[in-house]
Amino acid sequence: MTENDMATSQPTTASRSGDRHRGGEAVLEVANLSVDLSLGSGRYPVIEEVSFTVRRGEILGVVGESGSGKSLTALSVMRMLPRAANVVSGTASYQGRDLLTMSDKDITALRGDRIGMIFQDPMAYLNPLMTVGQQIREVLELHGSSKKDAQRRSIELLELVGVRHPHKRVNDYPHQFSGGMRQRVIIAIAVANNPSLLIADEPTTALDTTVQAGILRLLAQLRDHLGAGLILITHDIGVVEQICDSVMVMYAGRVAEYGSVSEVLREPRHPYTRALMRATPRLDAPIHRRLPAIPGRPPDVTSKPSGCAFHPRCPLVMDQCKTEIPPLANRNADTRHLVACWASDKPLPQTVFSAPAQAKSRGHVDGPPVVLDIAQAHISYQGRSRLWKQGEINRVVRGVDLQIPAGRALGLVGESGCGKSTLARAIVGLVPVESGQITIGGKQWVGASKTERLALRRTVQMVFQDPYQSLNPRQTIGDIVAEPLIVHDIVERRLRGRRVSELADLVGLSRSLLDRFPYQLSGGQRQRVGIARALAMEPQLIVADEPVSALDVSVQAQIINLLADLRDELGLAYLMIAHDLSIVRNLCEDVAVMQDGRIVERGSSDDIFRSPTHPYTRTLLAASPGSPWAEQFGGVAS
Amino acid sequence: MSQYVVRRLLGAVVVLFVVSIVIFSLLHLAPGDPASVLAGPDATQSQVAAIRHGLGLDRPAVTQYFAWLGHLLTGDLGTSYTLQRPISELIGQRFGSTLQLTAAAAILMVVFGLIMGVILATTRLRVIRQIIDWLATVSLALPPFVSGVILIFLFAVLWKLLPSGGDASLVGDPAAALRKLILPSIAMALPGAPVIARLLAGEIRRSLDNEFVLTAQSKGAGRKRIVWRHVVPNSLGPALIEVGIRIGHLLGGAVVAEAIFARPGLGSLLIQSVETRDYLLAQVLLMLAITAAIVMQLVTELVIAAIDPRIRLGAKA
Amino acid sequence: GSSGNSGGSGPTGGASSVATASATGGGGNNGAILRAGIPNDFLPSALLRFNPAQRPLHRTVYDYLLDREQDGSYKASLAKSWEWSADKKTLVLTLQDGVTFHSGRKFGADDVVFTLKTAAAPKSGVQVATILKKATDVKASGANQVTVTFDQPFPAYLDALAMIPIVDSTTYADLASGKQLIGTGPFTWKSWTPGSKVMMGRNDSYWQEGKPYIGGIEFSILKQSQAMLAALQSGGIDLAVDMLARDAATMQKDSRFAVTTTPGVDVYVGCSTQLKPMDDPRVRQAVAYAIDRKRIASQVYSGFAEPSCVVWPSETPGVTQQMVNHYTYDIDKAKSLLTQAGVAGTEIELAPSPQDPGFAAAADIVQFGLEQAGLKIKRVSITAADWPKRNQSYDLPQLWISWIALTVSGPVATLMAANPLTAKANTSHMTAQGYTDKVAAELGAQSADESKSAIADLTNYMLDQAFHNTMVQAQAPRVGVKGLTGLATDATLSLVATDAKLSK
Amino acid sequence: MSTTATLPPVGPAQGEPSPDGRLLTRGLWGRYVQALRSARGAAGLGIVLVVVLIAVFAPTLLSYGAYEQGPDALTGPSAHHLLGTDEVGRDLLARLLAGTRVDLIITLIAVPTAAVAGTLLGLLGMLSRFVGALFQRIFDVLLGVPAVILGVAVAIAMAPGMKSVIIAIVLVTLPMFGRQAGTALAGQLPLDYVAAAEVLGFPRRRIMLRHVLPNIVDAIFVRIAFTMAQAITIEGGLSVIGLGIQSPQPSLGSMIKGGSAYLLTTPSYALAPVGVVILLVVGYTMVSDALNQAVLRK
Ligand SMILES: Nc1ncnc2c1ncn2[C@@H]1O[C@H](COP(=O)(O)OP(=O)(O)OP(=O)(O)O)[C@@H](O)[C@H]1O
Ligand SMILES: Nc1ncnc2c1ncn2[C@@H]1O[C@H](COP(=O)(O)OP(=O)(O)OP(=O)(O)O)[C@@H](O)[C@H]1O
Ligand SMILES: [Mg+2]
Ligand SMILES: [Mg+2]
Repeated sequence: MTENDMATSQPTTASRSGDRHRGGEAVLEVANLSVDLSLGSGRYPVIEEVSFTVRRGEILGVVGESGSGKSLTALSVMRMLPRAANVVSGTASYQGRDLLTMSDKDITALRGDRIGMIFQDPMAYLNPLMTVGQQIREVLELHGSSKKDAQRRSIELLELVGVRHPHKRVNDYPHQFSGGMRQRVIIAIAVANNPSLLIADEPTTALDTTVQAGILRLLAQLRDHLGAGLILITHDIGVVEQICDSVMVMYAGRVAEYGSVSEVLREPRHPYTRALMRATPRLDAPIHRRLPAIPGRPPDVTSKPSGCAFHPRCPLVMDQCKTEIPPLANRNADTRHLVACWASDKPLPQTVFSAPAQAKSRGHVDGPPVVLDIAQAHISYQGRSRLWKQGEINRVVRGVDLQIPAGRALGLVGESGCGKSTLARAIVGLVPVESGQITIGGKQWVGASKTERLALRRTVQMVFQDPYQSLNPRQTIGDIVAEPLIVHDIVERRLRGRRVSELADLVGLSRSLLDRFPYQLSGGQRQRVGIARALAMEPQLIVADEPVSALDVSVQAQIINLLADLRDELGLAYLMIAHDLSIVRNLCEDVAVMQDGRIVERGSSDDIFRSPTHPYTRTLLAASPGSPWAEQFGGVAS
Repeated sequence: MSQYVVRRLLGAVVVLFVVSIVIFSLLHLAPGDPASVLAGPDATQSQVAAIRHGLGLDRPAVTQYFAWLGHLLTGDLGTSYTLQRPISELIGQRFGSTLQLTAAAAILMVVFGLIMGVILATTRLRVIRQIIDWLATVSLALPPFVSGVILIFLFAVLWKLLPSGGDASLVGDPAAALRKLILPSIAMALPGAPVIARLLAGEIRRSLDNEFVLTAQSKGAGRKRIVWRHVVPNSLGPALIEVGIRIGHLLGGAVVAEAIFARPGLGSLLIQSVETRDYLLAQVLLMLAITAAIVMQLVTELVIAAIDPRIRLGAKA
Repeated sequence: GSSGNSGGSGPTGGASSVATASATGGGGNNGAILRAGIPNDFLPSALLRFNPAQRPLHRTVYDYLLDREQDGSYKASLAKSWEWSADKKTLVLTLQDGVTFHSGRKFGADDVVFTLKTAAAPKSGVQVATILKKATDVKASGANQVTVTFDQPFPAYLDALAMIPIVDSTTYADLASGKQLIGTGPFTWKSWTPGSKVMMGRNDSYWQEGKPYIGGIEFSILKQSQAMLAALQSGGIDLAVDMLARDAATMQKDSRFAVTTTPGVDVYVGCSTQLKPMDDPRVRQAVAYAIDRKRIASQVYSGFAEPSCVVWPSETPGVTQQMVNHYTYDIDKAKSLLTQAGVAGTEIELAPSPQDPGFAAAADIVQFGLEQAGLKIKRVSITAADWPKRNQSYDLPQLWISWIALTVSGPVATLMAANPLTAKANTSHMTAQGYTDKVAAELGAQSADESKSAIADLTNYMLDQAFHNTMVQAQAPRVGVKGLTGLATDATLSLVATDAKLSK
Repeated sequence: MSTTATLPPVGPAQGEPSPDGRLLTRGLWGRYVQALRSARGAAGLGIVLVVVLIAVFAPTLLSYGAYEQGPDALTGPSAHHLLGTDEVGRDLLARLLAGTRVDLIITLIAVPTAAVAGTLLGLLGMLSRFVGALFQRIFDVLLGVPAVILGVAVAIAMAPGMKSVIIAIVLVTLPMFGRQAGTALAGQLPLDYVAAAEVLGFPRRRIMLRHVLPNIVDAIFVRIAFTMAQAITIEGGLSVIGLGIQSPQPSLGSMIKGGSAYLLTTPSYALAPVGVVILLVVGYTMVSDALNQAVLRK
C-alpha cells in the first residue's frame, strides 16, 4: 500500500529555519534531568544533567546511538519510567508546572490530553484485542468527550492521519492494518485531543523507507496543523536534517551537542557529532567513498568511562577528557549552540577517519566471469493446505533476471515484502525456484548431486540480517567458525585451529573472543562472526540480507568497510540487500531495484543514482532521508 | 469465525472416530469376554459358546464395530451385556452423581483459581504472594487420592463432621447431597486451582510490561483501568486453556475420587464394566470421558477465539 | 402387593419410593422397612444360577421347591411333599395349593416345569443343570403335581430342587432386564436402580399365613466396604449383608449390633497336577503343610472362618475332625517333602482369584509359607475379566487360590457342577482313576449311609492327593442392629427374611 | 592485513558485563547450579534426596523385611513396629520404604524413557514436516485423554502391575515432552542460525541434534523434574483404583489403597505413604520451579 496519500499542505522550507520558533513560547523546559537505573549489580546513572526546551511549532530532534538514553529521557517527561529507573534530579516544566513533581492525578490528566506520545513498534503498542476505533475513542472519552463525539472524532482522526475509508477501518483490529497504517493509528491516538506537546520515539525505525517518508510528512503537517511542540527521537541524522528545527545529540546519557539544525549539522562541534555525520553513508556524498567509521562501540550503562564518556573513541582525546566531564557550554555568542567537549574548537585530524589509499572507485571493468546468473526466476510460497482446499499460492518472485560478475557487488533494494529475502534464500538454496534458473559458478540447485550441492555451498554463502539469532547461542565463537571446516573437512585437522584464528583476524575479531558465547558479544562483533563463518567455506559469492540494518550507525560503518575490504582482499562478489539506499550506493557498483517480485530497474549505481528512470526508483530515492532528490521527485519537503 | 469453528469441529470428529476404533480394538483384543464372565467360572465351554452366540459376539469384529458405530450414530447406545439394561438408562442413573461432583469441583477450581490468580498478580503484599505460592506448590502434591484420604481422616474419622462418602440426589435430599459433595469436590479441585492461579498471575505480570500498557498510560488511563480493560483480557488465554483441559479431565479424575469417596457414579460403573468386559458399556463410558475432554478443549479454544480477533479473523503471523 | 414397576428414575427413584413402600407394605401388621446394605448389585439376568448376586433375591422374591438343611435332610417349601417310586426312578412332587404369584396369577405345575426346563437348557449357564439333566422327563401330572422320571435312580436330584427359584412363566421375558421380577416369595420386586438401590415391598398375599412380618426391604448397594461400615454406624442401614470380615470384627465390639454368619464355603489352594512339579503328590502335600490356616482364618477373615483341610462343611456326614485337621502348618515337613521331590528352589506360579479381595491377602500368607519352605513364588495376576475364561478352559497356573461356594449345597452338586472338582475334567486336571471312581461312588450313592462312607473315602483320597488344598471354611458375616431378629440363611447362602422382625 | 588497522578494540573482557548486561563468567550450565543453590531449589532437592537416601539405606537398619509376616496384624505403632503392621502382620515401615523404592524405580524408568522418546518424536518435524505434524496431532489427542482413562485403557490391554503402571506413565507424560519439543522446534526453526547451518550444508540430523536440541534442552530438564512429581501421582491414582501395583509388592499408591480401609483403626497405614507422596511431589515441584526460575526465565 502506498503511503503517499496526503494531499494536504506540506511544510515549506521556510518553516524549517528554526529561528521563527525561537519566538514561540516554550511548551516544555527540561533542566538538569538525571535518571538512575537500578540493575541487579547496583545503581547507575543512565541520564545525566539533560536540559532542553521545546517551543510551540518546534520539532526537536534527539539523536544518539542505541542505549544513549533517548527513550528514557522521553519516558521521564511522561512520568512513565520503567520500575528500574528513577529520576534523581531535575525539572520538566510544562507551561510552568513541573511534570516530575506534580500529583499522579494531574499527570494522568495531562497524558493523552495535552501531551501525546508516539511509540516505535506499531504492532506491540496497540492492544490486539480492541478495534482501533475503541482505542482511539478510549483516549477521547478518558478526557471527557461524549460517546457520540468520540465516535465522530475517531473517524475524523483516522482521516486526518490518512487512513482510507475510515468509516470501515474504524472497526478493524490492529492486526488487519499494515505497519505504516498502525503507526498512523498510534499517531491518531496521540493527537486525538490536540495536545500542545507531542513526543515521538523512533516513530519510523520499524518502517520502510517510503512508508517512513509518509509518516515524517504527516508529523511535520500535524506540527503545523496543531502548532504543537514535537520531540522526535531518532538515530538517523538524515531524518533530523529533513524535518527538525533543533537537534540534541546524546551520548551515553549526556547531551553532547545541542542547537538549531542549521548550525549543528552545518558545523558540528562535538567530535562525536562530527564522526557520526561522517560515518553515516549519504546519498549526496562522493560515491564509493570509504566510510570513516568510529572505532569501538558506545559504552554500556554499567561501564561508563570516566570523564567524557566518548574519550575512548575520540580522536582528539586529551588527558583532561579522561578525568573531567566537559560542561555543556555555548560555543557561539549570538546563537544558542551548546557543546560538551574540551576540544570542541580543535579541527578533526583528517587522517584518522579519511579513506585509506586502496579505497579505489571502480568503474565498469569488462569481462570478469559471471558468478551468479539468474534467469526468469519465479518463486512462490504455498499457504497451508487443508483437507478440502489447496493452500493459496503467494507468488513472491516473478521472473527475475540478474547477473553478478566475480568481484563485484550488486545492491538489491526495494520495499518490504517485495521478495528480496526470498530471492536471496533461493540463491543459497533455502527455498526452491518454481521456474527459471539460478546458476552459481555454472551449477544449479535443482537436481544437484550431493557433491554438486557441496560445491555450490562452497561457492555461495550467506550473511544474515539479525546478528542476535543467526548464531547458535549454545556454541562458542570458535566452534561456530570451525564447524564448517570440520563437517566438510575443508582443512586437515591439525591446521584447523590456525585457520580459525586466521579467519578471526580476517574479519577483525580478536582471538580472545573465540572461546566466548554469542551472548557475550556486541552486535557488530556477532556480525563479524557471521561473516567469518561464511568465509570458512571460501565462497566466491556472499549473499548479505540487510547485514547492517540492525547495527548502530558507527558500527554499521565498520561492517560496511569490512565488506568492502574483503571484496578487495579476496575478490568476493556480493549480493547486498538493503533498504538504505545510501549504504548500497556506498558499497555496490551495481544496483537492482525490486518492486513486487520484479526487477524494475538495474544498472551501475553511478547511473541509477545520477539519473533514475523508473518512477518507483525515483520515489525510493526521494523518500530516502537527506536525499538531494527530495525536491526533485517529491520527497518529504516538496 | 464460522470457518474456524467448522475446521475445529471436523478435527474433533475425526479424532473421536479414531479414538472409537482404538477403544473398540483395545477391548476386543484384550483377554476375557462378557460371555465367559456371564457364564461364571463353573460354566462349561458349550454353555459359554451358547451365551456368546446369544450376545452376537461370535460375529467378526469389523461387523461388530460398524454395528456399534451405526447404533451410536443413531443415538442408540445399546444394552449392557452383564446388567441387561439399556446403557442410556444406566448412564442416566449414574450421571447425576458424577455431574454433581465434577460440576462442583469445576466451579471451586475455576473460581478459586481466577481469584487467587488476580490477587497473586496485583497484590503488593509480598506475604500474600508467598502464601498463595506455597499453597500452590503444596496442593500440587495433593492429587484426589492423597487429599481424599487426609480429608476423610480429618473430617469423617477424627472430627466426624462430614460423611466419608456416598452420594445423594440434589433434588431428593439437597442437604445430604451437599454435605457429601464437600469433601470429594474439594479433593478434586485442589490440584487444579493453584495451577490456574499461577498461570493467570504469570500472564498478567507479563502483560503488565507489554508495550500497549505504555500506550494506555500515555493516554492517561489509571492503573485500575489498565489492569482490567487492557491487561486481564490479554492474559486470560493460557489460564483458559488450562481450565479447559482440567475440566475436561475431571470426568476421568472422577473415577479415582468416586473410588475413594465410595460414590456410585460413572467412574465406578466404568471400572465395573471394564472388569466384567461389558464391551458396549465400557466402550460408551470411555468414549464419554474422552469426548468430554475433547469437547471442553474445543469450547475453550472457541472462547479464546471469541476473545482474540487475531485467531477469530485469522491473523497472518 | 403392587407388581414391579421399573422405577429407575435416577438416584431419586430409590429415595422417593421408600415412602410408597412403607405405605403399601404397611398394609399388613407392623410395616417397618428393613434397610439392608449389600456389596454386589443384583443380577436378574442370571437369576437361576447360584452366585453371590442372587443371595438377597432367591428367598425374598422367590421360593424354592424344597429347602436343604446342612445335615443333608430336606424341608418342604413350594413342594408340599415328594414321593420316590419303589424303583427310585420316578419322583412325584405335590405342590402347595392356593399359592399366587405377585402378579396375582395362580402358581401351578406348569411354572415348575417351565422353570426346571429353562434351568436345564444349555444357554442358562445354571451350574446344577448337570444334575437336572439326569432327569429324562419333567412333566405336569396335574394342576399341582409334577412328575420327574429317570433311567438311573438318582436321589441327589433333590439337591438341585433346593437351589432353583420358581419363576412366573408368563413374565420370564421381562426378568433379565429387571423390569419385572415375579415370584411367589414373601417380598415383591418394586424398583431397581442398578448399582444403587433395590426396593422390595411386602407380599401381602404370601402363602405362609401372616408372613412376612416386616413391611419390605430396601437394599442399598454399597460396593465400598467403608461405605457399608459408615452406613451401618450412622444408622443408614439396619443390616449389612456379607460385610467385610474385618469390619464385622470391629462391629462385634459394638453393643448396638449383633453379628451372625452364613455357613462356611471352601477356600482353597488349587494345584494343577499336569504342570511340573505339581504332578508330584509330595510337592502338593508340601504345599498343604506350608499353608498357615490359622493365620489366614484370623488375619484374612478376622475369625469369620474355620481352619479346615476338608472341602466339605465339617457337619457333612462322613467328615471327621481328624480329617479337618489333617494338615497342620509345618514348614519343616514341607521342606523335607520338597527336598525328597528334589524341587526345592524351583519357581512356581501362584494366582489369587480376583473374585474376592481376601484372596490376595491369603495368597500373601501362602506365598510367605511356601517361600519359607524353600520354593520360589511368582505371583501372576489374572484379571476379573479373564478369570472365568481361564477356569472354563481349565487353564490355570501351577497354584491358584479360589473358592467353591457350591459346597454348602452338598457334595453332589459340588462334584457335578464345580469345575475344580468335576470328575471328567477339572481345573486341577486330577482325572486319576482313583478319583473318578470315588466321585462316581458318591454320585451313585442310594442311601445316606452309602453317601456317608463314600464321602469319607473320597475325602481321605483328596487329603492324600492334596491337589485341592482347602485352607478354611469361610463364613460371610452379617451384622444387624440388635432389634433385628428372625433373619436366616439357607443352604444356598440366600438371605431368608420371611420370619424376620424389626423393632426400632 | 591492512584492514585490521582500523578495526575496533576487542569486546568486553571476562567478568565485565556484556552488552545485554549478563555476567560473562557465568557458563551455560552454571544456571543449573545457581538454580539448585536458590532457596527453593535447595529445599526441594534436599527433600527428595533425604527421602531417596532413607528409602535406599534405612531398610538395612530395620529388623523386619517388607514381605516378612508375623502373627500380630494391624497393631498400631509400637516399639517393634514404628508404624505398626498391616493386615497380614508385615511391618508397615519396612513396606513404606520398599514402596517408596518401588515408586522411585518406576519414575526413574518411566520418566526418562518418556522424556527421551517424546523429545525425539517431537523433533521429527525437523526431518519430515508431515511426520512431525502427524505426531504433534497424536500428542494433542493423547493429551486430551485424562490420565486415569489412559491408565484404565492400559489395564484393559494387560494385567496390572509394575509394567502396566510404567507404560501408563509413559503414555501420559510422553506426549507432553513431544509437544514441548515440537513447539520448541517450531520456535527455533525460523531462527537464522538454523538457516545458516543449512546454508553451510550441515546434515539435517546434525542440525537437529547438535544445534536445535541443545537450545531446547533447558525446557526438557525443567519438565523432567515436574514430571517426576506427576508420575508418582499417576502410580498412586492407578493403584488406588486397583489397576496399579499388585500385592504383595508394596507401593505408595497400593499402601494408601490398603490403608484407607483402616483409617479408623490403624491410620498410620494410609497416612504414612500419603506423607511420603506429599514430600516427594513437593520436592520435585520445588526443584522444577527453581529450574524454571533460573533457567527458562529469559
Ligand atoms: N526497563 C529497563 N530496565 C533496565 N535497563 C533499561 C531499561 N530501559 C532502558 N534501559 C537501559 O537504559 C539505557 C538507555 O536506554 P534507552 O532506551 O533510553 O536508550 P535509547 O537511546 O532509547 O536506545 P534505542 O535507540 O535502542 O531506543 C540502555 O542502556 C538500556 O539498556
Ligand atoms: N516462509 C514464508 N511462507 C510464506 N510466505 C512468505 C514466507 N516468507 C516470506 N513470505 C512472503 O513473501 C513476501 C516476500 O517476503 P520477503 O521476506 O522476501 O520480502 P523482503 O523484500 O525481504 O521484505 P523485507 O524488506 O521486510 O525483508 C512477503 O509477502 C511475505 O509475506
Ligand atoms: Mg529507545
Ligand atoms: Mg527481508
